[in-house]
Amino acid sequence: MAEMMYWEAIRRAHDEEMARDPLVICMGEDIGVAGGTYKATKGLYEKYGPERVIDTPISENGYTGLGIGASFLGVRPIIEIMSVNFAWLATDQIVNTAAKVRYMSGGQLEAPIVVRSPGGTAHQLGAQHSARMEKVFMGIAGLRVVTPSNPRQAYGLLKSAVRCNDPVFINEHELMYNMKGEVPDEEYFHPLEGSEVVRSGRDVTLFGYNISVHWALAAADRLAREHGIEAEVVDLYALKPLDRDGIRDSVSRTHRAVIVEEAEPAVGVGSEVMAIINEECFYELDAPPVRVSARDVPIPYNHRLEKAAIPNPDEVVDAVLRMFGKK
Amino acid sequence: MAEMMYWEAIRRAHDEEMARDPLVICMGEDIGVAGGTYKATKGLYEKYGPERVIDTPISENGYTGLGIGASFLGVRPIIEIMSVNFAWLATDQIVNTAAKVRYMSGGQLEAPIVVRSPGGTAHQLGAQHSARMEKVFMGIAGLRVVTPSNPRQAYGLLKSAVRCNDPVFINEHELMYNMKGEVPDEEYFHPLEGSEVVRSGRDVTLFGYNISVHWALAAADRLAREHGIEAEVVDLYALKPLDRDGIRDSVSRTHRAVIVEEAEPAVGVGSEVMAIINEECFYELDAPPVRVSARDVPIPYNHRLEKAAIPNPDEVVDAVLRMFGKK
Amino acid sequence: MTSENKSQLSLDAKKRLLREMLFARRFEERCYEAYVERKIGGFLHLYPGEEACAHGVLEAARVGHDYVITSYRDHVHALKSGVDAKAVMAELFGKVTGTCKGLGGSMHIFGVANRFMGGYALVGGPFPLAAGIAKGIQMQGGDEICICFLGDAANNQGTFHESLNMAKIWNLPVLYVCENNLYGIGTRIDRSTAVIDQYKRVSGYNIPARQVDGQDVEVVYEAAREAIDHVRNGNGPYFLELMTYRYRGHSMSDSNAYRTKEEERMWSKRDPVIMLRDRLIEEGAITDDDYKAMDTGILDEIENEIIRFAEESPEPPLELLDKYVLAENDPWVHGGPK
Amino acid sequence: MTSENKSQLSLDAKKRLLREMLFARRFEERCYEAYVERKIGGFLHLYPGEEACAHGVLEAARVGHDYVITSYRDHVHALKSGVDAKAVMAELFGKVTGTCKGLGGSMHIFGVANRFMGGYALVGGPFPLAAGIAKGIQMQGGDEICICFLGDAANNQGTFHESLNMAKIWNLPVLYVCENNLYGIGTRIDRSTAVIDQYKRVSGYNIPARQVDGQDVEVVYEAAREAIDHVRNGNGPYFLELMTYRYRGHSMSDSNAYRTKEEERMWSKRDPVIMLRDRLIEEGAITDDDYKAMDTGILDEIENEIIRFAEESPEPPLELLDKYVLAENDPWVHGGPK
Ligand SMILES: Cc1ncc(C[n+]2csc(CCOP(=O)(O)OP(=O)(O)O)c2C)c(N)n1
Ligand SMILES: Cc1ncc(C[n+]2csc(CCOP(=O)(O)OP(=O)(O)O)c2C)c(N)n1
Ligand SMILES: [Mg+2]
Ligand SMILES: [Mg+2]
Repeated sequence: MAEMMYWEAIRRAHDEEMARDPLVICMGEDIGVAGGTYKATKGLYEKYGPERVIDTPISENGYTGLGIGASFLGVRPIIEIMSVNFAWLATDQIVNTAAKVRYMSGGQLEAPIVVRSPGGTAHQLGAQHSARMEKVFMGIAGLRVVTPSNPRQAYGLLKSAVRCNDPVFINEHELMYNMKGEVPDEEYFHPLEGSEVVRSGRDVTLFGYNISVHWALAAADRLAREHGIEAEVVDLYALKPLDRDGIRDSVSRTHRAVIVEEAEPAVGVGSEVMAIINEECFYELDAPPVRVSARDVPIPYNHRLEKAAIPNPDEVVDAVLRMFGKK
Repeated sequence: MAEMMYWEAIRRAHDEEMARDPLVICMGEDIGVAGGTYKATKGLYEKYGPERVIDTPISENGYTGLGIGASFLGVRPIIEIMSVNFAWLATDQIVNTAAKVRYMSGGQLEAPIVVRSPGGTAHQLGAQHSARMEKVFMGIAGLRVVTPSNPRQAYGLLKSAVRCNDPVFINEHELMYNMKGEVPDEEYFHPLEGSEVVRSGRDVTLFGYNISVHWALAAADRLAREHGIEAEVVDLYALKPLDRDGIRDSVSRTHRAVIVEEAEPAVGVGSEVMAIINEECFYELDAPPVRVSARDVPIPYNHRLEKAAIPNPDEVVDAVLRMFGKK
Repeated sequence: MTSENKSQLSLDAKKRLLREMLFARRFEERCYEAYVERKIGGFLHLYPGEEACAHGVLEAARVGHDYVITSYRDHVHALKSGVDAKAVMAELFGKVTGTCKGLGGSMHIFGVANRFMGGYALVGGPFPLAAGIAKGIQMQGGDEICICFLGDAANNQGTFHESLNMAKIWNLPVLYVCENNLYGIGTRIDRSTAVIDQYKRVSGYNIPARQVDGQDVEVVYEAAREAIDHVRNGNGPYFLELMTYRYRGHSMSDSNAYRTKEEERMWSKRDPVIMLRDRLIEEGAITDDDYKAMDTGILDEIENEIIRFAEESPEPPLELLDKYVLAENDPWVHGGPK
Repeated sequence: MTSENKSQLSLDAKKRLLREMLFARRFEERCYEAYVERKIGGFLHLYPGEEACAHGVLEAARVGHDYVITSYRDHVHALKSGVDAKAVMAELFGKVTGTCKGLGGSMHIFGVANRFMGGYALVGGPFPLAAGIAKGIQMQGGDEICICFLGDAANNQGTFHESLNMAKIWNLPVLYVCENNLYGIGTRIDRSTAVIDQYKRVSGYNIPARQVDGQDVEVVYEAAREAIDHVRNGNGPYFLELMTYRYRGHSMSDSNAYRTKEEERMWSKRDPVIMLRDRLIEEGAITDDDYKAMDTGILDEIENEIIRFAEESPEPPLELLDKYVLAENDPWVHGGPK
């Protein structure tokens, strides 16, 4: 098991899939000659050539639609959208075409595309470069949404997404591309549904996904060390569909739940997980579930305000302490 | 108090606001010479001319952005998007510009636009013309979302939205334009926040908005008549921000809640209302809140399947009966 | 006007085309009636007046081999692509025997076995999809091309610009055919569009383009042959503009009030079906009686085979509601085949 | 090349322009350093090499009267529009004294009091906004115009097409200025764009357009004067393409590896600041010592006034976090004023 960075893991998945199947291509702005803003396609242009590693014009809806059209003929496009904020421009093709074409054609066509894009707050990128969109795509029937929290998932989810016949949106994070972690040496396919218990605990479940898994883990450590509270941390790497069984199982064990999410709260991952808890295991609850979310604001540029706009492990700890009447 | 149709109420609001303020304009596809697909701007072209009642090219992102730019200079554009499914094309300008410009300019600019658009399932319009988007815009900091359930609200919400300095998305419904209802003869401004108790009851609260208010009311009638259950019906005409106080008050009275929504459930109005109930009045609950939503599918063309895809009053009745252990 | 050397179409081909176009006309008229009878729901966009466009272009193409994609006004393109008329009508009736099992409807006819890649309801949507299909062709080295039909008003959508640019820089085998019927719903082209001749707009992409009469199927055929040759021979995209007119409203709810009687009269004199009929009669290839018999035969076929099939077909079962949302039993969802 | 009759700019104006352009150059270079020192965060896009574009165009405009809008590469456009350099630097430092109180950052400089309507981070975003500002002007009957700066690669966004079309059909007073620096990040224009001369793409909208040297501020000034006259006189939109080059990477993280040394060398010979300096020296209007003194003065001002101001300014208070999301105390939220 080798350590590699998140971006290297994504790059490896690209490389393996492209080596295997000449119909796997990747496309996006500056992914070819330049190797990608976050290096996810580094060296692939040289290896696979401009027909398969495609530097696109700045035309998000256009090239996403082009990828979808190509996928009708068996091509497997991995589409990088440089920042998820630009993906709003491509929602028309993702939602109106990719998510609906199998259904409205009565099963004749399908759009097995992968759209990868980083979302979230990085280092002071400002309001138009710091938003997240996973909650938007999660709400759409016909799409899958996954979001890797570590290099192993980043590798394995992309591998599975390329092979899967559904359109898959992969939510990455600017701040995670340089994160290191172990990735199996052999080929590995991460499931596109489910969740992972990344820390066991009996007192409360902390749900996180993508970067917030790490905030939850940090909070769990502090809770154990400083307060004797054993938190279970569940990594919701699949957001659409969400893992109802996994959510129920964990909450049925711990009887308490906190959901940690980087986005503003309204109609988000937090609210959906709370709805699922209510539907699946309401009577198991010893306390109302709580969400720890970003403030309901566009993201400010100033570093102090930016930090204050999004959650952090301390806020998670506080939420748990309040839940236990300790604060 | 005169009876008028939903479309007439919207038209009246346009007319009054345009007569008052020469900077109020309206724009959209076929709204001028043709008077609008649903007649919401009928006769206004003749009255106010082509500079203020603007037939746009089919360029949703373009003309929405144009409206936003004009609003920077004090113009008050009412932008009609013929079907909300086309609004995906305009999300870039609505979300990336309108919702964020006041914030990122430190309060120097604002985008007081109104975007009106019908969403939802009408008579077999198929997958690409039947979706809803209120849950998408509800998730965005910096936007307001309202949704009229009757002609009075349709009139009064548009009046207030035009005057308000925030960007407001108004979610209408194809099937409601011909609905009749009383509208005050005098000028009337409906608040952009809050909710309305449209039927009082002590046993359970049915939350609805836009068309689902009517399903909830029909269900409440049957519940009272056939089962002796008195349901309160709360009309959530404001979706962003949602009325936390109103939700808490009603649930604190009835101790049970069902949310009725036409869209697919994931990260929707239902999940957000459930999250708010959990946060505001968890301990008041006598049973887990329940959502009655559309199936998690694109909308099919066939009329029977189309009906089966979305909720109806009977499903609401059944949900309540199950909640009371009567089914 | 005599038709000599008008096109390389044989007399037989022209006679067949006359029948196909008349069939398309009658098919659409029958849809109109079925809509009034509430057998068909949703939005219904009909093609009368524009038959020479789809027929002229696709006659020059290799149907079943080349890929075809279009907007919501899609029945006739499907028919000419070889999709079974019974299945199209059954789809309009929402029946399980329809092209899309009743899930699609009028705006979403698909016939992928015939390489008819579908009708799409969002204006501008097919532009990039067509470029993508062409990319798929290019990668697999075939000599197919992709033909994308689109309206004049659709060209104001940003995807027009984005797609033509990409088609050119990547030299994709795609033919864009603009059916310029002068209106987008009720808005006349000069009120929505800065440059009215659509083929001129394409100069911004360095794509060869041409405008021809869209009412004369032979003219369309010849122009399309040239265009298709260009594309098939690896020279990249081409843009063909056909000047045409729809005889009915945009969709069923449209009264056509925005058009002058004079304009309508002028265009009705250039009815593509009648023009071809008269030419064939003039050439002595058919008689007026032949034509009438042809028409009777068509009406009979539509009524007794097509409509009956649609009527008698069953509704889709309720289980279909959840099918086709996500792939069934896709092993990769669970970590790959075990 | 002698400069006689090159432009109608007076000697004084040219001397002032030299100072402004040199100031802009030094300002941006100092930003670079501050970024390396981690005083500035986020993405930082600098303007060295392109100074003649903003300065030539806005010299011909009526700053403070005409509206200006641009993309993320926006500092210099703000400065030339009259926005206080201290406030711009303070914004970059994220301070409450910044143009946007520290909420915006480098990509979002706004100076609405000076009618500088902002920098926007999404490529293609300003196109329709500019048309809308022009619509607002037109409705209010003023003689202002809106000037929209945009990059060459931005022109592949669908909003380009949609906005130019609308600007033309509604005859809007908007001047689009394309700063064609040949690259969108690391992608050279010929790899992304079917027609490389951007002014030619505009023929699809029937908008007058012209391409000129963007390195010679006098040439830019004259071309802009013509363009602005055209727009201000009610003739509708105009498109001006300026051929230019950025001397630094696209943003701070960019190594520029995709450009040849030769190309860089060629363009460095056409440095807009140096060209103007040399011309003024040649004309005897200034001496080399004058220039050096000017430079020293600028560096001093930047260091001791601007940077110091930014350094010493306070951070925004935490209460600002929730401000400016929705309108404050808007009575219409609650049914109107009571
Ligand atoms: C994105 C989008 N915007 C608007 C519409 C509504 N609409 C349907 S057809 C149409 C007019 C299209 O005209 P044109 O492209 O000329 O095609 P025609 O109907 O004349 O064949 C409009 C505005 C739509 N379906 N999709
Ligand atoms: C919608 C969108 N897509 C992509 C980007 C990423 N991006 C930022 S600048 C840029 C290149 C723009 O090049 P150009 O328009 O030529 O302007 P220049 O930077 O050369 O001045 C890209 C792709 C973005 N900011 N917004
Ligand atoms: Mg048309
Ligand atoms: Mg550039």
